[in-house]
Amino acid sequence: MNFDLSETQKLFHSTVERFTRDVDVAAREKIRSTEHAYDTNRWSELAELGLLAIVANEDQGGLGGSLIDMSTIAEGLGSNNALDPWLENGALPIRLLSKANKTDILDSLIDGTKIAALAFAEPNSRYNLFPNEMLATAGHGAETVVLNGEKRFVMGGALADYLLVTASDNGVFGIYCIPSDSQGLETHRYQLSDGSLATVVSLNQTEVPASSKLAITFEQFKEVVAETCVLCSAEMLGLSQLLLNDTVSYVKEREQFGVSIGSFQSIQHGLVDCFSELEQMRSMLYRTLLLEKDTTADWSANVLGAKSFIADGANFIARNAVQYHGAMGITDEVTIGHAMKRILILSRMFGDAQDNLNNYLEVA
Amino acid sequence: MNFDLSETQKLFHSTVERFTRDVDVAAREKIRSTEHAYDTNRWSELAELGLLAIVANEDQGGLGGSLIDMSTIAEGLGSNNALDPWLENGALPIRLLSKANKTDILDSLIDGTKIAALAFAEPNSRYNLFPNEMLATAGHGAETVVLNGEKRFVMGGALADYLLVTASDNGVFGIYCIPSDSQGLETHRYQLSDGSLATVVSLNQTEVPASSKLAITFEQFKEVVAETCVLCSAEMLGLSQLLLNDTVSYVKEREQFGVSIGSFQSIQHGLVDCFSELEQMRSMLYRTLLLEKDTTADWSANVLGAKSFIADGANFIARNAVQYHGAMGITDEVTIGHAMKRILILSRMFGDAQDNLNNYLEVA
Amino acid sequence: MDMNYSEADLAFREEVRSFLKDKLTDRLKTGVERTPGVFVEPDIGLEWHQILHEQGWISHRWPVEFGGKGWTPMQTYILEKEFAIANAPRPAPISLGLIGPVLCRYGTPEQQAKFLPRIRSGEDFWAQGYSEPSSGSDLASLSMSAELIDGKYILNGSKIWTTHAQHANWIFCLVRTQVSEKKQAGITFLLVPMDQAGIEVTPIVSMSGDHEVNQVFFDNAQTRLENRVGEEGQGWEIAKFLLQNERGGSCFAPRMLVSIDSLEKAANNIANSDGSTMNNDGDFKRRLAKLKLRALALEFTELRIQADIANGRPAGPITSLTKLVYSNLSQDVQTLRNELYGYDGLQLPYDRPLYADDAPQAVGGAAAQVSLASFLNGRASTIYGGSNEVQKNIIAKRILGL
Amino acid sequence: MDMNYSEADLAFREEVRSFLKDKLTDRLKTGVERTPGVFVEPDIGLEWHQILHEQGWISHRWPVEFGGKGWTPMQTYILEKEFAIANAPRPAPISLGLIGPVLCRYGTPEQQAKFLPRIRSGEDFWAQGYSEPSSGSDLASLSMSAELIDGKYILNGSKIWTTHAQHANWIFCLVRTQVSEKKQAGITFLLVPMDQAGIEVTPIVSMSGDHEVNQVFFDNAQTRLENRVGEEGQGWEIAKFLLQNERGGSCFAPRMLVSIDSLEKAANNIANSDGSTMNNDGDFKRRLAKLKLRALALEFTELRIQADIANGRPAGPITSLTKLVYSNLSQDVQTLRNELYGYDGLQLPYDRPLYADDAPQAVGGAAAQVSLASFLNGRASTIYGGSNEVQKNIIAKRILGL
Repeated sequence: MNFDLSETQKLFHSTVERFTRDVDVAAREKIRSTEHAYDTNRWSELAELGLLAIVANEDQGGLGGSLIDMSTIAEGLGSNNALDPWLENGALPIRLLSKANKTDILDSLIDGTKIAALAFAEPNSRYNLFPNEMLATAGHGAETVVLNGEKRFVMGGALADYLLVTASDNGVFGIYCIPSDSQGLETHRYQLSDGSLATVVSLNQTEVPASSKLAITFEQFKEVVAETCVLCSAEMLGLSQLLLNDTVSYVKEREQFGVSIGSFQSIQHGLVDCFSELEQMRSMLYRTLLLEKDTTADWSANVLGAKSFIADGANFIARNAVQYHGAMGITDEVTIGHAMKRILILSRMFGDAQDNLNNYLEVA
Repeated sequence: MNFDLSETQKLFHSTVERFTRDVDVAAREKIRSTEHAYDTNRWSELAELGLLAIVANEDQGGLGGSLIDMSTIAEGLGSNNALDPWLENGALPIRLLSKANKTDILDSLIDGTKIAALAFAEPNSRYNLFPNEMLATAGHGAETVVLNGEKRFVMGGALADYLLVTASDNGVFGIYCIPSDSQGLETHRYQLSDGSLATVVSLNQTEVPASSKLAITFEQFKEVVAETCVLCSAEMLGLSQLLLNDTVSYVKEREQFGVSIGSFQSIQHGLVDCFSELEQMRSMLYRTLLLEKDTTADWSANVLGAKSFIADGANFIARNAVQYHGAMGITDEVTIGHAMKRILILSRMFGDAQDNLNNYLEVA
Repeated sequence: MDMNYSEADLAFREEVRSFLKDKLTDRLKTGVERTPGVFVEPDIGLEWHQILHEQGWISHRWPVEFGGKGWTPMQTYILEKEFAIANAPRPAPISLGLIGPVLCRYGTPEQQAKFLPRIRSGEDFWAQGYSEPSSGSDLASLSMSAELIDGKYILNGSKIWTTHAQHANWIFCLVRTQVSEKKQAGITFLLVPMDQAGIEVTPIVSMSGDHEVNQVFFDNAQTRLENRVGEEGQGWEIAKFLLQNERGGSCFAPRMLVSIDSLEKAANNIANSDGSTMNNDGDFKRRLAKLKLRALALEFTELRIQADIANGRPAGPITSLTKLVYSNLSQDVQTLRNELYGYDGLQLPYDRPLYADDAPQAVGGAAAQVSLASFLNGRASTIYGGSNEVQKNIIAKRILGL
Repeated sequence: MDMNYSEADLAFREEVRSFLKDKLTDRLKTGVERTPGVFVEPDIGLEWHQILHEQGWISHRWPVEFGGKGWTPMQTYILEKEFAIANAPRPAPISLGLIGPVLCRYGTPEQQAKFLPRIRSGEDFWAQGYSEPSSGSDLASLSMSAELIDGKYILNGSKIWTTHAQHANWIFCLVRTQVSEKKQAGITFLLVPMDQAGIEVTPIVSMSGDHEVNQVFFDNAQTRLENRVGEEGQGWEIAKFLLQNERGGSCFAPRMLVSIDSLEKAANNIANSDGSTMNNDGDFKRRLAKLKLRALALEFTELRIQADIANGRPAGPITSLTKLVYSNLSQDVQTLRNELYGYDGLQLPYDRPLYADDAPQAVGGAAAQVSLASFLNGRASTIYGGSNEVQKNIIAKRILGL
């Protein structure tokens, strides 16, 4: 029984730490105000550090990292409130293409020259993962497929060279990997709470090669989603640790009525509640990482239960961190709000705490 | 707009106050250890004070009190943690018989010479009010009815001269007012959390006159239940006020670390949360008392919503009162625990907070 | 105990309703609905201000001799409730709710004659200057100085969290005119014109992207002696009056109830994961019902306070309770609303105003678009006007006697 | 990071399981299930104690030289978990968990030789004497006095909340041997025989009807000098060691998880108001699932602490966290359980034990019958062994540095 990080994991953690620590709130604002709300040089650097390669299998040119390895990276990104979309535009699409063994495109994602985004959310399906509104039908030739429909909440959509679009072909699930400049494809960009640019994607008679359909089943897709949910949990844990650390420091420094506000018992006890949540979240993450995959469905349900628990804790900590920062906590000038806003996205990605809990009920 | 009590209501309040204030924990224990866990001389006194007559209409020999009048009494009983079963063996059965205009028996209940108890709860129906297991069938003569089935949670069953038994006659609702020594009637006594004695009542081929069926519909029964829920709410409000008062006094007196524990901010803020709940509960009760009865069903649903809200608040206050009393709060020697135990009954009578909330959803 | 509307009350309610039907334009309502901030933008707020001024209702809560209406608490509550139901803009509270009542109570006849009509007409727009960077909950520790030289006060220091200072032409300031043992002493209340070289306004953007508050720097700024309210050293007394006024006689519940109802309606049209709609989701319905019960209770708490005031019993520290209950409740409503919108609730445009023609297109409707920004701004409600912690200290001490 | 069982661990688990299969009788299990108190009655507890003693496991956590087993933290956890799953009685914690370890650490060889074997055999049954009526959380303010006269300490004062003192033949007491400036100084740790004229035990009945605790009065009671543990004035150090031991290396989660699973099973057979059963009630299921997630997290928090200990990193104040998390969680589980039983959950018999032949007949089953008494006794879990408030103070100071 051992919960310590391995030497490799410590190395990844310190790599992430070095990569992210210098992006303060001002630097963040600057990057977010650029055209794509992101500096792609950072993406290249991230690739060079091996943080993308770790996601893919070794026989695919990756480093074949474990979920624990990836979780270490996600937690590290969280604990510095990194603005890099490693989770949604790195780990998630690479994991999907790796599972489908789509090596031609995978190479360009691993080396960071291309970026992909997953288009899964539909206007009238809330958190249901199965595509109902994006429809795939036979194209003019036997070798093409035509896509029609709308996707929302395409995270990093403004950055993406490729879109991985989930669609239904007469009720059969498919993911289509298509260039983001495909004909008939229209996008509307909008800002998410972490300052990144998502898109609404409309496909109107978009004809793509049949080979763009990935070799992946709905069950496999859900497994990758569950793995991503573990990474969401890890990043939320990192963010929560950051929020607690910053808040404990703040209440020690901030003076009111001639004493530090950290000397008030109500604030002390409130922060102990946060600490208690944090440690329970950490335990839940560890449990999830060490969970045996008896059946994929049971494992996924357990993962979603864990994410539900961690999401509730992270939001609890974030709201208290804002409260104890007082008016400063409401401004865009301190890290607190940015961390809270990222938690909102992570806690709702692939279902909010309530929805994830409903999934967990199947195995609870 | 005026939320003050009328002079009559103030009079009732002070009558209740005088009647109940001398029953301290020791006196309570003594009464509870008697055969029926109650001193029926108190019941006679209660009748003499008019606290039973107020429930019935004037043309039935009652005083025709309003729901506000009765609520004043219930709150007063709560605020002294009275052990008198006025609510469940006074107001509730008298209200039912009054609605059914069953004057022959009503007289003896109003003057306190007889006591009645409602047998409504069934083993496999949880909080459903409609009787499914107690069945009424035709008797030997045209003028008799035979009852078969089991009831539980007959509050004050050990005291009762009459039982008001809800039953189904081929799906038609009925309440049968039968003597508690009817043939074929067996009881098992058990102690409830407030120290009173409830019974399990089994009826085995119990033949009663057809005239024992009250002239009351299921809708009218539910209306009386809703009125009783208002009284439960009022008594819980009184109990909560008592709990808060006692706890505020206690933390002022109790010294630890050389200061009164009431000087600790965490306890102060916890008690403010209790105070906040209490005032919101009071407002909710007043709202309910002043609510127009557009339709009986809507009114009932609103009443149950209010009870749900007040029950949650009362349990919250009770648990904090115990906590802030420390180990003393766990003993049977202080009022705190007795008040908490009565709240448990009231908050669950005719449905717990969750069940009542589900009823409220119909009009929320 | 009764809560019956009198004939006069019912007639008054009709009057308010018909006024709103006539005067509250779609433009104004849209302005309110699509504003995620705590306060409406001046273009919406001032237009409505003018309409209320023409109607003679703008300063209805002031003493009658200064333009108040002398309505009963019940009438005031009826007006607020009808305005809430209609989703009318709230006129700038700093001018009408803070400095107006202060001048009615503490101003000289000259100050009253000069300023009060200009507040009513909307000609003057006021900012508040009490908090400073190092004095938040501990207001009395403020350090901005004012020195009286040749009939003018010279001001140095800064004020923070000043709402809409970028739009204001006057600011009232609590300043230190004397350094004394007891920090509450030596505080003075000054009225300061904004249009002068010694004043600089720096925006503070909130995490919602809204620019509602500012830091205001005073570098040898000036104001005339005649702009002092009360005596030197009387500032703390005036500040307490002002802050109680900020909390007193609240009417939070009606807007809360309207907001909860709108949430219920919205749920009818939002898909659930199982293909049904959210108004069929048992958990959502129970959460909503619990919020509604809290709001209904709050309404009666507010009515009880109004009834007490009407019966000559001043509200006192119980107003800390309505602030506390309201601010927690409003955050919970905003949370549920934002969660209702699912992925669409994660959009957070920084452009303002969102009702402008060139504003970003909403994803999933206008209500979804403002939802997150409203939620984020709403986190301030447990902080401003005395944080939850401060309100609890007040109640513990002044009501529970701890 | 790994949590794999070694071959040895798996073999050990088998050994524990087969031991339980052989030795844990239905009578013992029923005794546990039908006991609403925090501790089992001695007739059940001592029977199990004997069985464990024969197996050589009774004092498995003690140092090896005094009868401990020297198991790894993982093995200890395996044993506790299997015992929890099997619903085995918990041996008296005062004897084995408190005074035993104190004597191993601070006792003289003579004391160790005399008392430790009698604890292991069950011959001695100990009560704890630390709290006094006016010293609860503030233990150091204790005032019971002991004066050394002619080789004997003469004791005067009283101790309260002494668990099962009515069954004990020995009590350990923190007493004041000197009145000094610093109240922690002058406290001494004495072992006192109960069977003497100067000691009177008065029962304290809890609101559940259980008689688990007592007040013990000392009126010139005596104990020999040789029954002093450590030096005069060393009592506070020993008390701190003892209280940390009370909280350290906890294994709360397994019993919690078993309890939650039993709740889930019970729900299968309890009718809902709509004619369905409670295991189909969405709200119940979500509440239960949330409790289960909290318990699963707690299990890993406890395993993390065990792993730290195994890696030579002492647990320290983090044990305050498991106490805090556990006590809140256990109350919430008891609340849900009691609510599950509906009206049947309101019965509260005062007769004990409930597994006796002449005990009152249960309404709705044995589990329903104990449910409310368990809930009421469980309210103590956030109070004893350092209240929630005290645990939070400890964490704030020692972990967060506030």
